[in-house]
Amino acid sequence: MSPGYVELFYLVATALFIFSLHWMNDPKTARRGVAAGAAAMFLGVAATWAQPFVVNHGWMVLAVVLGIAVGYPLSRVALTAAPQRTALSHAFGGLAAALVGTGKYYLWLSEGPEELTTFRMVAIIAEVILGCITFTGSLFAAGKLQELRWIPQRPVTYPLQNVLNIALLLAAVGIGTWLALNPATPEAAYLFPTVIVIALMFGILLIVPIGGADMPTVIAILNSYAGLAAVAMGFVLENNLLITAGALDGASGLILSIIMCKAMNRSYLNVLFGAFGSAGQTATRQEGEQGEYKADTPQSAALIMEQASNVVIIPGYGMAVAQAQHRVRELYDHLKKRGVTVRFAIHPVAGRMPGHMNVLLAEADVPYGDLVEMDDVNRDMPQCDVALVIGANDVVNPAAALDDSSPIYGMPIIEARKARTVFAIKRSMNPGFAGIENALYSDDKTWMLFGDAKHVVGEIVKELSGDAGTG
Amino acid sequence: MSPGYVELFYLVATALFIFSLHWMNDPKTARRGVAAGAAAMFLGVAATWAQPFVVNHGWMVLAVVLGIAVGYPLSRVALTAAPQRTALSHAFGGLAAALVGTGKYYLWLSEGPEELTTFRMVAIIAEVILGCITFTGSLFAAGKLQELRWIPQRPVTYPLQNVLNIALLLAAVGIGTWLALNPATPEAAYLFPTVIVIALMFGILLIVPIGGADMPTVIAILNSYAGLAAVAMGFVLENNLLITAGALDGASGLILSIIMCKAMNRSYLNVLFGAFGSAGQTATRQEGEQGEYKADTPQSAALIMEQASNVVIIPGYGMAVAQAQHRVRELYDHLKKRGVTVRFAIHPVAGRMPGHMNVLLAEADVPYGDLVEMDDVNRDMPQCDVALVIGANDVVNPAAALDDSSPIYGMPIIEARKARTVFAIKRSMNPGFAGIENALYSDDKTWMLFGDAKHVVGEIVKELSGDAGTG
Amino acid sequence: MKRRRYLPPRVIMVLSAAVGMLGLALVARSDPVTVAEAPGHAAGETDYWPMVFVFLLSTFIGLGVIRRVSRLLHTPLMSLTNAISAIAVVGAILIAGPDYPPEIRLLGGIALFASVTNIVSGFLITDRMLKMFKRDRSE
Amino acid sequence: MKRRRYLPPRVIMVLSAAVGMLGLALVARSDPVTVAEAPGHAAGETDYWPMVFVFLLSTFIGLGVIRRVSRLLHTPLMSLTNAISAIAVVGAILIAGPDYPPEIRLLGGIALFASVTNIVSGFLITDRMLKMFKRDRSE
Ligand SMILES: NC(=O)c1ccc[n+]([C@@H]2O[C@H](COP(=O)([O-])OP(=O)(O)OC[C@H]3O[C@@H](n4cnc5c(N)ncnc54)[C@H](OP(=O)(O)O)[C@@H]3O)[C@@H](O)[C@H]2O)c1
Ligand SMILES: NC(=O)c1ccc[n+]([C@@H]2O[C@H](COP(=O)([O-])OP(=O)(O)OC[C@H]3O[C@@H](n4cnc5c(N)ncnc54)[C@H](OP(=O)(O)O)[C@@H]3O)[C@@H](O)[C@H]2O)c1
Repeated sequence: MSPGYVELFYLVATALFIFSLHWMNDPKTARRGVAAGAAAMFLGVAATWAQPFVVNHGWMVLAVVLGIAVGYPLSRVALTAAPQRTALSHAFGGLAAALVGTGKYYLWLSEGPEELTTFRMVAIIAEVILGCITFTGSLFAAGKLQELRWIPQRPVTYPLQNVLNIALLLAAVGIGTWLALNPATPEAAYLFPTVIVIALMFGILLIVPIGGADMPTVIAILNSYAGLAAVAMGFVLENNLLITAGALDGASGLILSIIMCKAMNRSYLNVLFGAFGSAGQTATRQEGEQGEYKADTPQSAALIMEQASNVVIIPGYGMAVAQAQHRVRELYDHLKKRGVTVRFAIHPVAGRMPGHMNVLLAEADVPYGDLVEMDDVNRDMPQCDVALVIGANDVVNPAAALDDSSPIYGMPIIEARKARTVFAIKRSMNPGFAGIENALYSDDKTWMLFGDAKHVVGEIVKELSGDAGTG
Repeated sequence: MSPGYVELFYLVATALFIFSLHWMNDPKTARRGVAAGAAAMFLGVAATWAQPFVVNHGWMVLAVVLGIAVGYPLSRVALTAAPQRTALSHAFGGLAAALVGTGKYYLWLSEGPEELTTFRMVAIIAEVILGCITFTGSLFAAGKLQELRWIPQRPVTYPLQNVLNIALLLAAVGIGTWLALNPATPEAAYLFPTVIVIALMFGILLIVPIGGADMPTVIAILNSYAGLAAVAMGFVLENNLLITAGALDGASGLILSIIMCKAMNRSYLNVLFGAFGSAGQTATRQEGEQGEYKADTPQSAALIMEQASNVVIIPGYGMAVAQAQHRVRELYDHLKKRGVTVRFAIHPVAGRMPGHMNVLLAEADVPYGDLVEMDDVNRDMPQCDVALVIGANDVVNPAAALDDSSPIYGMPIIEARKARTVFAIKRSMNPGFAGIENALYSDDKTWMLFGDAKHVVGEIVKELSGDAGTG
Repeated sequence: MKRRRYLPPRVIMVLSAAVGMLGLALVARSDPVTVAEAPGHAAGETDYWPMVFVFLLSTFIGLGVIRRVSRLLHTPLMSLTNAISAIAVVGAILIAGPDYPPEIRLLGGIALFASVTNIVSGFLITDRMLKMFKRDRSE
Repeated sequence: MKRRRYLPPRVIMVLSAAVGMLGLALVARSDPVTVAEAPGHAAGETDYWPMVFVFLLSTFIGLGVIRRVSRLLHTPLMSLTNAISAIAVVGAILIAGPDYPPEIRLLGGIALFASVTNIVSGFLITDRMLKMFKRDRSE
C-alpha cells in the first residue's frame, strides 16, 4: 500500500469516480460528472507522482506532453468517428496495462524473484493477457469501424475457428498458470513473451470472425476487459484506486454490452462466436423475393407532412452516414413552425453504438425532450399521421415482430408500419446491417424517397421553406 | 486480517448481506432477503468459530444457547411491540460492541501495550463510546416505548440541558483522544472506565428530553450508531465483514431517520434537541378554541359507506393501539363484496414507526396492492365518496397545509378533507402525537364516531353483515 | 411508483468529505507511531487504508440499496438491519473464544449472548412480518 | 421512464460466486507460499483480501450506478468510462518514475504516453458531446 496521504487522495478520487458515473444518470448533471471524473483522475495522478521515489520527471513530462499532443486532436474527431476513437483508446489502455505488467514482472524477476508470489503472478498474468487482448482486439475493431481497406469488413470464418481460438486461449492460460507456480524459473525468459504473443494473436483472431456492425458490442466488452486489466494491475501494485476505477469500468462495459445484446435479441455467445451477417447468410437472404415498392418525390412528401398534425421521425444508421442531422433539424424546425407535432423515435440500437442517434441529434441542437424512447412511441404510433424513416432499416423491420424464421425475430422494433403513411429515405433497396429484406418498404402505405439522406431531407426542407437558398 | 479461507467466507457473507438489503426493495423477494441475511450471518459465525485459536467451545455454546433461549421469545412479541423489541435489541448490540472493545483494550494493555497504536485506540474509543451510547440510549428508548411507569413519557427538560449534554460528550471525546495518544499510560486504569461511564450517562441524557413519540426516529439513529460501532470494531479487529455489515447498517439507520424527519417536516437537530411535544408546548395549544363537531353512529356510517362507490380508509396510530386491523379487514371484505372500491391511504409516518400501518394491515391479510401511498391517493381524493379515518390524527390535520403557525406546518398530509364525506373514529376530542387541534373534525362534512377503534369498526361490520355473529 | 431521492449528492459529498477528513486526522498522527514503534507488525500496521476503502464503498452501497427499499417494508427493514447489526457476534467470538484470561472471556461471553439474542429475534421477527405481506389473498 | 433491470439477481449471484471461487483457488495455492517464503513481507503478503473486498464492492457499485445511467447518454458514457479506464496512468507512473533500469522506464514511459492520450481525449470528447445535450433551445 502507498503512504497515508496518497491513500487519502485515492479515497477521495474513488468517491469522485463513483459520483462521476452517478451523475451520468441525467443530462442535467452529466457535465458535472465529467468534471468529477477529471478531478478524480487529476488527484490520482498528482498523489502518485508526488511520492518521493518518483524521480524521472523529465522523461515523464515528455511522455505526458506527447500524450496531450496526440490526445487533443483525437478529442476533436467528428462524432461519427466516435466509435473508432473509443476503440483506439481502448487499444492504448490495453497497451498501457500490458506494458506495466511486463515491466513489473521483469523488475521483480531481476531484483527479487521472491517478491513474485503466486498471488502477484496470477495478477500479472491476468493483467498482461487482458491487456494484450484488449490492445490488438481494439486496434482491429477500430480498423473495421474506420473501414480501412486492408481489414475485411465482413466476418472472416474458416473451419474449426472457434476450436482454434479456444485452444489458443487455453494455451496462454496454461502457460500463465505454470509461470505463476514457477515464477522465477529459467524458462520464464521465453515463456513470458510466449504468453504475450499468444494473447496478442488471440485478440486479433477473436475479432476476425465478427462483422463490422457488431463492433459496438465488442467495444463494450473490450471496455470491460480494459477495466479488469486495471483491476489486475491494482492487485499487482497493491493500489486501491486502480482496483476501484477498474471495477467501475468493468461493470460499465458489462452492462452496456448486455443492453446491446438484449436490444438486438441476441446472446453474448452469438455476438462473439456467431459470425452474424456473414457472407453466406446474407446470400441466402438476398435470394428471397424482392417486394414491390413505390417511389415518391421529396416535393410531395413535403406537401403531405405539412398537412399532417403528428409526424414521427425515425432516424437510423443512414442519417449518421449521410451526416444529415443538421438538415433533419431544419426539417423539424419548419414543421414545428407550421404547428405540426414532431417527435423523434429513438431505437436503443439505431446506428452503430448505443445512444448514437441521441448524440447526433444533440449535435444538431434538437432538444432532447423531443426524443422519445421506443416503448413510449410505439404506444402512440397508431395516432401518427406520417412516419419518416431516415436511413433506418433493421430497427423498423416488421419481420422482427412477425416472421419467426427471421434472424432478427424477437428484436423489439419501432412500429413504423402502424402509422397512417410511411416515407422511407435510403439510397437503394439494399438491406441494412442484418442483411435481410424489409417488408415495410413494400407496404401499401409506404413511399420510398431514394437518395442520400442529407440531399433528400434538404430537398424536403427547400420545398417547405419555399426558398431555394435553404439547401 | 484473518486467514484466507475465513476471508473468503467473509466475502461471500458481504455479498449476501448486500443482496439481503437489495431484495427488500420488493415484497415478492423480501423473504429471500431475510434468508440471504441469515445465511450471511451463519457463514460469518461459522468461519470465525472454525479458526483453530477458538478453544472455549463449552463456554461459547452456553452463551449461544442462552442467546437463543432469550431471542426466540423476543421474536414472538406482538407486532405492536415491535419498536420496543428493536430498541431493546439495539441495546444488546451496543452492549456487545462496548464489551468487545473493552475486552480488546485490556487484553492489549496487559499483553502487549505496543499493539495499542493510535489508529487502534481511536477505533476502540469510538467503538466503546458508540456502543455505550447505543446501550443506555436504546434501553431508555425501549422503556419509553413500552410506557414503563417509572420512565417519564413526556420530554424532560431543564435549563442548560443541551449545554450539559454537549459538555459531557466533549469530555468523553477529550479523554478518549488523550487515551489514544497515551494508550499505555498508568492513568488509563481509571480513565478508560471514566469514558465508559460518561458515554453510558450521555446515552440516557440524550434520550431524556425526547418525547416518547419521537422514539422511532431515535431508534433509527441508534441503529446507525450500532452499525458504526460495528465498523469501529472491524477497524479494531481488522475484520472486513464487520466493516461492511456495519456500514450497511449505518447507512440504513441514516436513511430511515432522514425519511422520517422529512415526512414530519422536521430537522434532525429538532428531533434530537427540540423536545417536541413537551408539556409546556401542548398546554398552550390546548387553550385554543375547541371546534364544533358532530357525532354519528356506526349504523348510519355503515349505511352511507354501503352506498358509496369509492371509500378510502386512512388508518393511524389509533388502529394500532386498538389492535383493530382484523376488524378493519372484515370491513374491507364486506365493502368489496358489495362492489365498493376500497383502498387504504398510507401516510409514511402514520403510527409510531415507518411502515407501521403496512405491517398491521399485512398481518390482517389485506393485500398490499390495495395500500396506496400518500402522493397517489391525494390525487384521487376529490373523487372519493367516503374517507374513513381510523385513529389517525396528525396525518390528516389540515393545519399542516393551511396554518403556517402550526408546529406541523409543511408536513405533507393525506387530504381527507377533500373527500365528499369524512368519518373519523377516535375515543375523544383529544389531540394526537403532536398535541394540536385538528380542524378536520370540526369540518361540516365530518362525522365523529367516538369509541375504541376495534369496537366501532366491529359495530360497522355487524351492521353491514346484518348478522350479530360477526362481532 | 415515484420514489424521492432522499440523499442529494451534496449530502453524500459532504459525508464523504467528512470521512476523508477523519482519515486525514488519523494519518497525521498514526503513520510515524506505527511504523516506528510496533515490532513484528511493521509491514501490517499501516495497512488500515484498505479498511477505510471498504468502509467508504460499503457505505455507498448501503445508501444506494436502502434508498430503493419499498416504503411498504420499512418496519421489516428496521428489524432486518437490526439483525444485521448483530454481526458484532464475530467480534464476540474473537474475544470469547481464544485462550484469554477469564475476565476477558466473560466479557466476550456476554457479548456473544447479547448478539445471538439479536440474531435469533431479529431474523425471526423480520420473517414473521414479511410472511404476512401478500399481493392478493389467494397466495 | 421505465427502465429495465438488466442484471437479474441470479446473474449477479453467479458472478459473485465466480469471484468467490477465484478467490478460493488463489487461497488454496497462495497462503503457504507467501507466508513461508517471502522474507520481509511476511506480514504484508497475505493481505490481498482487503483488495478483493474492494474489488467486489466497487463492482457492485458500478453495476448499481451504470444501470441507472440515462439511455440518452450511452455514447458519452462509453467515452467517459473509456477515459476512466485510463487510470492505468497510475501504474505507468509507478513504473516510469522510480530509479529503475532504463528498459523498464521505457515501458513505463510508453504506458504513460498511452494513458495520458486516453485521459485527454476521453474527458474532452465526453464533455464535447454532453455540451450538445439541451432540454430546449434557449439554454
Ligand atoms: N446501435 C448499436 O449499439 C448497435 C450495435 C451493434 C449492432 N447494431 C445494429 O445496427 C443496426 C441498426 O439499425 P438501423 O436501422 O439504424 O441501421 P441499418 O439497419 O444498418 O440500416 C441503415 C440503412 O441506412 C441506409 N443508408 C446508408 N447510408 C445512407 C445514406 N447516406 N443516405 C440514406 N440512407 C443511407 C442503408 O440503405 P441503403 O444502402 O439503401 O442506403 C441502410 O438500409 C441494427 O441491426 C442493430 O442491431 C447496432
Ligand atoms: N410512523 C413514524 O415513523 C413516526 C415516527 C415518529 C413520529 N411519528 C408521529 O406520529 C404521528 C402519527 O400520526 P397518526 O395520525 O398516525 O397518529 P396520532 O396523530 O398520534 O393520532 C392518533 C389518534 O388515534 C386516537 N386513538 C388512540 N387510541 C385509540 C383507540 N384505541 N381507538 C380509537 N382511536 C384511538 C387518538 O385519539 P383519542 O385519544 O381521542 O382516541 C389520536 O388522536 C405523527 O405526528 C408522526 O409525526 C410517527
